[in-house]
Amino acid sequence: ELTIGFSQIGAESAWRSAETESIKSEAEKRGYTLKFSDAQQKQENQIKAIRSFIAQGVDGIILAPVVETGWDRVLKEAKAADIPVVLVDRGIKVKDNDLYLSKIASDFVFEGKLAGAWLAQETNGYANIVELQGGPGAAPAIDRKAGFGQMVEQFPGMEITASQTGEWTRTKGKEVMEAFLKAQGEEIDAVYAHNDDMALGAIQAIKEFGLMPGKDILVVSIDGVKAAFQAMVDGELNATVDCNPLLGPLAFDALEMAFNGKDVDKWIVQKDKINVQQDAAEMIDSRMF
Amino acid sequence: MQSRLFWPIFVLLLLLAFNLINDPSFFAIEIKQGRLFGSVIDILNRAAPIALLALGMTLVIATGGIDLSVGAVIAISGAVCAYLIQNEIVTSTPLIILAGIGVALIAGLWNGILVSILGIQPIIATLILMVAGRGIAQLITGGQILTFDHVGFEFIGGGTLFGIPFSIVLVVLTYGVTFLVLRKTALGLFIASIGANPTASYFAGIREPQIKILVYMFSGLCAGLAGMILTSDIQGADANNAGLWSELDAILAVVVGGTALTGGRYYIGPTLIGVLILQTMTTTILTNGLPVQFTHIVKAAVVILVMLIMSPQFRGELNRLRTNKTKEII
Amino acid sequence: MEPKSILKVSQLNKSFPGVKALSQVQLELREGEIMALLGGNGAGKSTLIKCITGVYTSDGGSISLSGQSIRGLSAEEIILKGISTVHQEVNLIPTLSVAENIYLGRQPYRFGLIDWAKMNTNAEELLSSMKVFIDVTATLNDYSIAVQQMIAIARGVDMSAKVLILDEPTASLDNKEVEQLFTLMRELKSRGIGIVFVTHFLDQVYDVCDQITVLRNGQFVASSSVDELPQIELINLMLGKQISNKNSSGKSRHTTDSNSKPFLSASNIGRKGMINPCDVNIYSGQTLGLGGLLGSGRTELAKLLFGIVKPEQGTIQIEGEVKAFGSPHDAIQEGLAFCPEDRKVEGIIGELSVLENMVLALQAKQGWFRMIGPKEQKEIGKKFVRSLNIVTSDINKPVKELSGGNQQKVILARWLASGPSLLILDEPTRGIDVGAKSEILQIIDGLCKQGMALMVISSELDEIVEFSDRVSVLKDHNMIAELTGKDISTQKLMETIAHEGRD
Amino acid sequence: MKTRYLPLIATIIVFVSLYLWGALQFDNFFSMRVFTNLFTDNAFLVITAIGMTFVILSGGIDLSVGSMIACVGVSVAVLIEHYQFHPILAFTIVLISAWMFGTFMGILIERYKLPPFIVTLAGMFFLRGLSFVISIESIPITHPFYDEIADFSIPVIGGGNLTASTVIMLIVLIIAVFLAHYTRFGRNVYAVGGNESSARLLGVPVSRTIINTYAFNSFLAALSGIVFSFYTFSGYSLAAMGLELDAIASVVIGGTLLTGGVGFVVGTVFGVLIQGVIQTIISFDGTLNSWWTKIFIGLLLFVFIAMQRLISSGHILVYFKNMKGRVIGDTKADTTRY
Ligand SMILES: Nc1ncnc2c1ncn2[C@@H]1O[C@H](COP(=O)(O)OP(=O)(O)OP(=O)(O)O)[C@@H](O)[C@H]1O
Ligand SMILES: Nc1ncnc2c1ncn2[C@@H]1O[C@H](COP(=O)(O)OP(=O)(O)OP(=O)(O)O)[C@@H](O)[C@H]1O
Ligand SMILES: [Mg+2]
Ligand SMILES: [Mg+2]
Repeated sequence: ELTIGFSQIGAESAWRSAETESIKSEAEKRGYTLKFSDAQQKQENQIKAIRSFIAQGVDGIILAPVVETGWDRVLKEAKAADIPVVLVDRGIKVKDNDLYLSKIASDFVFEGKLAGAWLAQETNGYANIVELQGGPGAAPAIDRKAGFGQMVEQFPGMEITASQTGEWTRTKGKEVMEAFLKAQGEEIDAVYAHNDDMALGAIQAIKEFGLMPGKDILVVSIDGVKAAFQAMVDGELNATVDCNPLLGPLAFDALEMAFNGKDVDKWIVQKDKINVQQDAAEMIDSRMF
Repeated sequence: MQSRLFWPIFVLLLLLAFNLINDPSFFAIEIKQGRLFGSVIDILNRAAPIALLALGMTLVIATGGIDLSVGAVIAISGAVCAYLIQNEIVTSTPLIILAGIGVALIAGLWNGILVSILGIQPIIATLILMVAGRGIAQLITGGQILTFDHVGFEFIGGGTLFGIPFSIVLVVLTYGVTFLVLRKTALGLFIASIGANPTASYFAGIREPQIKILVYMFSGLCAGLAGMILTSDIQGADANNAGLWSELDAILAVVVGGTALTGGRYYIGPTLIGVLILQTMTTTILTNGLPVQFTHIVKAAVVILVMLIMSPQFRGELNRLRTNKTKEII
Repeated sequence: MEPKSILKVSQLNKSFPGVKALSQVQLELREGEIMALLGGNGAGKSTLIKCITGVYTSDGGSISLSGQSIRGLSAEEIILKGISTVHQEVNLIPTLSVAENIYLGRQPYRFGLIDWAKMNTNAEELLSSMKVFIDVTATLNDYSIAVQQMIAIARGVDMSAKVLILDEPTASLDNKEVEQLFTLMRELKSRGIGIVFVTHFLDQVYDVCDQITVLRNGQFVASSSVDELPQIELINLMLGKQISNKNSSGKSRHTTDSNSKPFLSASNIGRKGMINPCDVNIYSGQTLGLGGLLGSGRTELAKLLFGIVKPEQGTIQIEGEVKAFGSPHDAIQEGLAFCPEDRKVEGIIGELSVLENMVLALQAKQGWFRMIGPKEQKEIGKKFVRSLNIVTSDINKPVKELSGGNQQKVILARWLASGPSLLILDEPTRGIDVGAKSEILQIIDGLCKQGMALMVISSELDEIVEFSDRVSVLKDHNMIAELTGKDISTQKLMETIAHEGRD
Repeated sequence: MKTRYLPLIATIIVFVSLYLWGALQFDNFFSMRVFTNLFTDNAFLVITAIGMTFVILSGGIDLSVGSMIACVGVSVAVLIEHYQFHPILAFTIVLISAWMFGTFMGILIERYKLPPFIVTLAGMFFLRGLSFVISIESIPITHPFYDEIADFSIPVIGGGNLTASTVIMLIVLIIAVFLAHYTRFGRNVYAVGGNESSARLLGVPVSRTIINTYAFNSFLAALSGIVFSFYTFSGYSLAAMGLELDAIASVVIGGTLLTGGVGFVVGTVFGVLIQGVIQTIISFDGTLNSWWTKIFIGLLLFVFIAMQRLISSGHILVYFKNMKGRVIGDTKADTTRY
């Protein structure tokens, strides 16, 4: 029986809990022993976990890296011990790309672009947009901002009038949106949130302000969790970009290919698409998370 | 007493004045949908959870302790309420609230026992629950954000009483009752006494363990209330993020209000002002569209400036500089 | 040739908010001279000393050392100039070892590192030259306030280069230690060092001092040589009034008849390392004195009775019923009160107001729920401020701003206010001036007459003799004798302590 | 044996028994490799916790160390990668800046009597913000000097090795022990923490001591940041979030009193190691999900602190415990008050 080590960032969101669940259940389904380690958002804990996986002699490692840099050394140790490493949900920057087997992840920049493109189409390229950013410094936040920004730049009529961090949470999302509404009021045409939770918070703030989210102010976000679909069914959220956390099957496929000596793609890209209100009702039941 | 409140209020007014210059409609309050509406109301509303935390924290700090677990207790009480509602275990609002308060009190009791009976240093004793508490909350929610619809419970964070958001009413009530209890019983005296000199208080016959347990339970209670406001406000319990790092904000508010972390004398009114200063600052930063990268730096600068203005030593030096200058001119 | 003046203070002023602590004070100290600085509680002695030593900055006037102005220098710089001070409240570091406390800031170095061995032996030698034999590597906190006092003196003496200032060093020392200190002072004097000495024991003034400076209400009253100022006149100068000299002329001692029941009766009570098993009986309306030398275990015995420390063996009965005190709170409920010797650590709650400090024990006795009303509080405050003659500008100011003697009175008031059936006093008159002392003794005596039981621990044998109906003598943690009736005299007490219990 | 060594000894006993328990539970746990990894993985925490020990001994606290580590990491990475500074030069620059930053915080605390908690909390916000401003994205460090450092290792019998980080940590530890116990500065720190106003009366240069303590701590935090960058080969503005609490916890678990004046540098090292072992045990176990991980860490922390209290005080319930320490004969009470 083979043992796989999985170093997860934490459990800061429902999205991540779904990812963890997916990998755990896949391991069970395929008959692997899974060593799970929660890093409580700290890279140093992930490095420690990988070291201890190596010391325990696992057969493969799945890593959801908290940050892109700083993995060279510990991955060298893994390589020296002949343990394949699969990255899930984000990439890393290493000098030697052979240090890991494969990366299974979405393209965050692309997600931002999708959201931007949809909004441009919906508003005919004219909109005052407020942006709710993810936690400052987090890779998805940086990329989703960048991707969205690239799109918006191409439309002179579109402008991001305010951009603040909502720290990925509903509470903060609501508070920041309240402040935006106080400052700009009805001049706001659209909200772009880096994740669904903040969008849901913003929706509440808009309602309390006396406007109709989804109509007076368009709301677009990323992740595609079930609650977001519910909000679309209710007509309060306009669109959400998929970012699928159920990476377990792909990750184990990659590991098994490596065990069998087959070549694996360096980046197994998750195909993300944007979901809009019209389709929400029929899709909602198929959402797993 | 007067001078205690003077500088914090001065600083608060300064911040408000800045906002007024920036946005002349800052103090405008209108009635929308039977509810008071305006920036000032928003600030009060947003400040409510921290105001509650800071109240409990003030008393804990007065006894010479500290409570790092309040953020986790917020998560636990919110999770318990949301769990009960979502699974339709309990449907009556008072019972849900009682459950939320109950777990918060148990959490406080645990802290109190660790500190006063086992004699563990408060920062570590409450660190234990700070770490484990969030795990317990996640255990309850299963790592999900538990959302719910419950008209009664949503009133806590979203309802209004005579047009005033209920959370503000709750804060006023809690502060009022606490103030009365501290005034009309000897509890206030005992708390300050324990914090100022535990040995002498013990010799004078004050039962330190009981008082300390009571105070930590009160802090738990406040955190529980705050947790219910936050949960009810977003109609969902987010075990991982609810109240994250809010213990630091609460402590900050207490100290800005002039209560020393070494224990002893404490000031409830100034603590409330401290909370308002912090929330006004946060809201100001948000409304003025400061780039995300700079928010931390601005916050740091404002905090230090505020504290410097309140420091008698600093004002003394400024005065001396000024008088020297005028002398030179003459 | 007239000896050179070294320390000269003139026209010194110092105000605290609401109090003018010093106005136009002057003082002149010459080489090889011992100057007594005298005055009632709150006269400004400690404040003057703190102004000289740079702890406070004075508002005006001049202070000079050997002709050089030292006003405005920091405490640290003044020490380097050669003035060393032993402050009224022991100001050492409770968490450091005894040796370190003595050598803090001037530790001996060897190869660039602190030479601990040398420091410890030096400290041991220094202390044993003062007849104090303790483990210098133990933490200061481990020793009683009296021992700490001796350690502070040792440091001060060892550091004094030009001037040594002693603020009530003898307050909790007994005769032996006081003699020891005087020997040291005379030796320093012969080396040409000037000494300022504050005390409330006027006999001591006439023992060692050459000059006297008297303060009253923050003002300079007189300066004179000892020979020219008889004691009665001195007291008048200090207090600004005559005091009636009705001393221990005739306290009638109660004798216990064998069938009356004691209020408190402890049998075979003891705890290893603190006090060996012994019996204590205290009767209502009577006073039990505890005699013994420093470290004989008197304070420990009191702490056992009061529930601060749990006895390992023996029982305590209150009016015939067996009680076990888990904490002072339990003891207070039974009508006990204990005025501790360590004022700073165990007594005052510095940040709280004078009034709050006074009502604390009574309030604790009543429980937190039944609060003593503001009116009642004020009455208690007024009553004791008057009867104990507490000098304070405002009853609501923090008690730490009071002078040492007045703080002591506040703690005494705290326990008297609690209306005890048994009052245990450990060094009750520590730092209290001559005027107030006799008044306090009278109040306590009055309470005894009303049926209160009293236990007194004091390093002043006179005080014990004057108070007590019976005296138990402790030595080396054993109870060695009980004196009653005519046996109670200073003479007999000293003999007992010196000779008995050598087995 | 003195009462004041009891907490330290208790900490060591707890650490050893914890380690042995882990060894009994898991294969491969009792190996030199796991043991030396404990040092490699925690070197940066040990270094900054040592600085924190001094601050806490002086009666203060410093919440800015985590942000300092992040800020140093980002600064070093930018200096080396974007401005082509030699690492040594970059290190010198950040260490000096950190010293100045600590001095500044010390001045605010000592001269203007601002509470340390607030000043250093502001320091924490400021440094985190500064890291964001310098670079919000993580920057890999590719300078060959870092490779040399990575390759440096002293093999230890049994398959472990001492890395550069471990060696730096050991040097810091030795210096700190001497500083704390064999210099006037160190003793002044204890004195100030024991009782600040008495220390002033005894002629201790209180201001200088406090300011230097904060400066020294910031310096060590910066050094810790450098060691952290050896660990991750990068600078990242979100690194070491909440690390200040780990450091404070280590200090306190190591037997130092938060009220100041009592404690040992060596105790802190064991405080860090105890937390390190708890983590190692959890990752060896590998079955706990995210929330049980948190609960388990909390529980273990509780068990070990309770054990430590038990050993160092001689009895469990302080409630029934008596009074502050009096050393007479052979009975010894706890030196802490209640
Ligand atoms: N820090 C302070 N703040 C305010 N008032 C003070 C302070 N220190 C002393 N005082 C006041 O100054 C006056 C003189 O006090 P001081 O301590 O000098 O008296 P003292 O002569 O030493 O008396 P004692 O014999 O009781 O020690 C008192 O009225 C006291 O209340
Ligand atoms: N002169 C001394 N030499 C050695 N040890 C001493 C000396 N004085 C006190 N000690 C130690 O300190 C301990 C505490 O003594 P403490 O002074 O509290 O006893 P005491 O009888 O209450 O004396 P007092 O109340 O007069 O100060 C003693 O048990 C003893 O071990
Ligand atoms: Mg005095
Ligand atoms: Mg005694």
